[in-house]
Amino acid sequence: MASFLFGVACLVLAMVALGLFVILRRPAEVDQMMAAQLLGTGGVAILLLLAVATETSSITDVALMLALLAAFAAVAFVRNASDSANEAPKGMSGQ
Amino acid sequence: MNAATLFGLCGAALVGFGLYGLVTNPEPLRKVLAFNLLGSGVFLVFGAISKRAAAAGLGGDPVPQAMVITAIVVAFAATAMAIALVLRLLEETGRATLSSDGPGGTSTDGGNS
Amino acid sequence: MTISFFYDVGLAVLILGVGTTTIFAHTAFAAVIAFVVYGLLLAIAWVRLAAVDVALTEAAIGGGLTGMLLLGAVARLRHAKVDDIRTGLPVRLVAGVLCALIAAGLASAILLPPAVIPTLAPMVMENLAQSGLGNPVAGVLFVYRALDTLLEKVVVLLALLGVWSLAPDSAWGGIPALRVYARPNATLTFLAQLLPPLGIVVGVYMCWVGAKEPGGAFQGGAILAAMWLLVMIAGLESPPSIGRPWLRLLLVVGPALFLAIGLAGFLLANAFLAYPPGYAKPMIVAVEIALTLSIAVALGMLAAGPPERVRQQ
Amino acid sequence: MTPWLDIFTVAAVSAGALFFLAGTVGLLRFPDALTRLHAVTKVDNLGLGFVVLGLLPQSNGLFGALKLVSIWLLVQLSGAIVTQLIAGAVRQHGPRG
Repeated sequence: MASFLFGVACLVLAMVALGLFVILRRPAEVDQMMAAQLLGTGGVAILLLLAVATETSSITDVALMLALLAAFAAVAFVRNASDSANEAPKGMSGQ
Repeated sequence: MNAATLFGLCGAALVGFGLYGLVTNPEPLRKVLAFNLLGSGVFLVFGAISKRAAAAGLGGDPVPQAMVITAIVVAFAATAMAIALVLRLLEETGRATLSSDGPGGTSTDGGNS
Repeated sequence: MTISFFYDVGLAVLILGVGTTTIFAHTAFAAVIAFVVYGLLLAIAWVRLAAVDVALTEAAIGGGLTGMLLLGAVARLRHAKVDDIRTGLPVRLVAGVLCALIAAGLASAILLPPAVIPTLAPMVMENLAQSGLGNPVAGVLFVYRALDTLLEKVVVLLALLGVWSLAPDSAWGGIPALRVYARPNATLTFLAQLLPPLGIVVGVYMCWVGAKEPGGAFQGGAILAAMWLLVMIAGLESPPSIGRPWLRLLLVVGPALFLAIGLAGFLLANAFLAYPPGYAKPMIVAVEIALTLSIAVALGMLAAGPPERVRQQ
Repeated sequence: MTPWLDIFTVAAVSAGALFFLAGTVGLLRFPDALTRLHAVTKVDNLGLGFVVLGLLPQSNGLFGALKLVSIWLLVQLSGAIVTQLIAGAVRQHGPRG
């Protein structure tokens, strides 16, 4: 069971990596804001899988922390983008 | 090759990249970022050393881990200080750059502690 | 075994990739986003190094608060004039070679471990029972290296003083220049009403569980700071002016209590920062609670920046 | 009893992984920011839900199971709200933002 869960964690990690690769390369800031969101779900799934696979229940706490702070980071991203848009309409880089 | 060695090597590479960014990037904000990258590389090396020294039923040596926790908090405080300095520089001079003597003089590095 | 190795390799490559993005990204905004992602990924990596306490700290500070701080700076620097100086190719080449040498030196230290690997883990475990704590990292932080922890709190306070003192004279005693949403946003208000109660529960849980399992004052304090910042960003509560007595009291209560207990150690246990036998755990828990409050306020004010405006009564 | 629970775990966790795969495909292939946002948040949340469902029989005790479910609920809630925020930013700056 542990190695199966590790395998799924590998797969989810690969998906997160692929998603991050695409997101961080896109020029539009809106796309980049999704990065925290992606880790908020994917990262939490990886950590939960690891917590059960390695039988370390405290890893669940890290997942909880990640879930909270990914939302916080996403708010910071959006604040930044909306700020710059209000100050200077040309602040966003187009695609 | 186990996890400790792997992440230790990763940390060593990050130290190299961080140092490179710190030296070559002219923007102060990017220097602060690079310095943070350098720091976290060092933390990862500490993590590898801690994991390598696992004993007494623990997954790793708790002493380096406690030192890294302290270091992360101190690094945050130093980063906040550096950012405040950069913003003050911008307020005073209207520019966000460190070189005062034109092109070429990028070796000065302030703002990082 | 092999599958976990694949996982580790994938994670290490991903961290390196995102880490280099922070250095080589074209815009500062992209670099900062990559840095936040990098912080969250490092938290996942620390779990693999059997350092759950560090993972919690890194997630809270590396991913949350540092990102907040840097994004605020990016927004202000966005319209700043940046001299278009580029470092010349020869300098970059030399820097690259030297940095590669340093990295190689560190790598060789990792690849060639000493014959007898030094470890303090058995000593920590032998003496942990006396302190009544169950978490060895908390034991190191509050018993064996308590002086480090105390001084670190002082460093955080000094950094806050440094940040505050960068304010122009006219703004002294004003309220921090935290960037808030320019216009009221119903969605954000909802999030700022919903998330902080949950976050406060998690923060208190982190602080409480720290004596027994991974967690503690740093992690709890960082979560509380993040929630406070969220409320301030959403405009539900304006940042306090730095002259407020309650603010200053909260800032020093943790270090002051820690110092007081440390000095009491002279009388009760014949050494600075020593705990009288049998009372170690309640004392440490009391210090942790006070420290959680102080850390939360200090980290939040550090992220909020130097005071700027004077109005607000 | 145990083999059935294990089979359930394998099935649900695999389904979750499949949804993560679908979410990433959507992120790669969808034409504009709003649809990509939709792919990242909705599908990945469903994937996480299946992973949590699959891990429930393996978690230690009722408290562990409750914690797993509450983490999922937290991600679900904050994800939904943050998505609205990002979508608002997209609308403010036009779809190509």
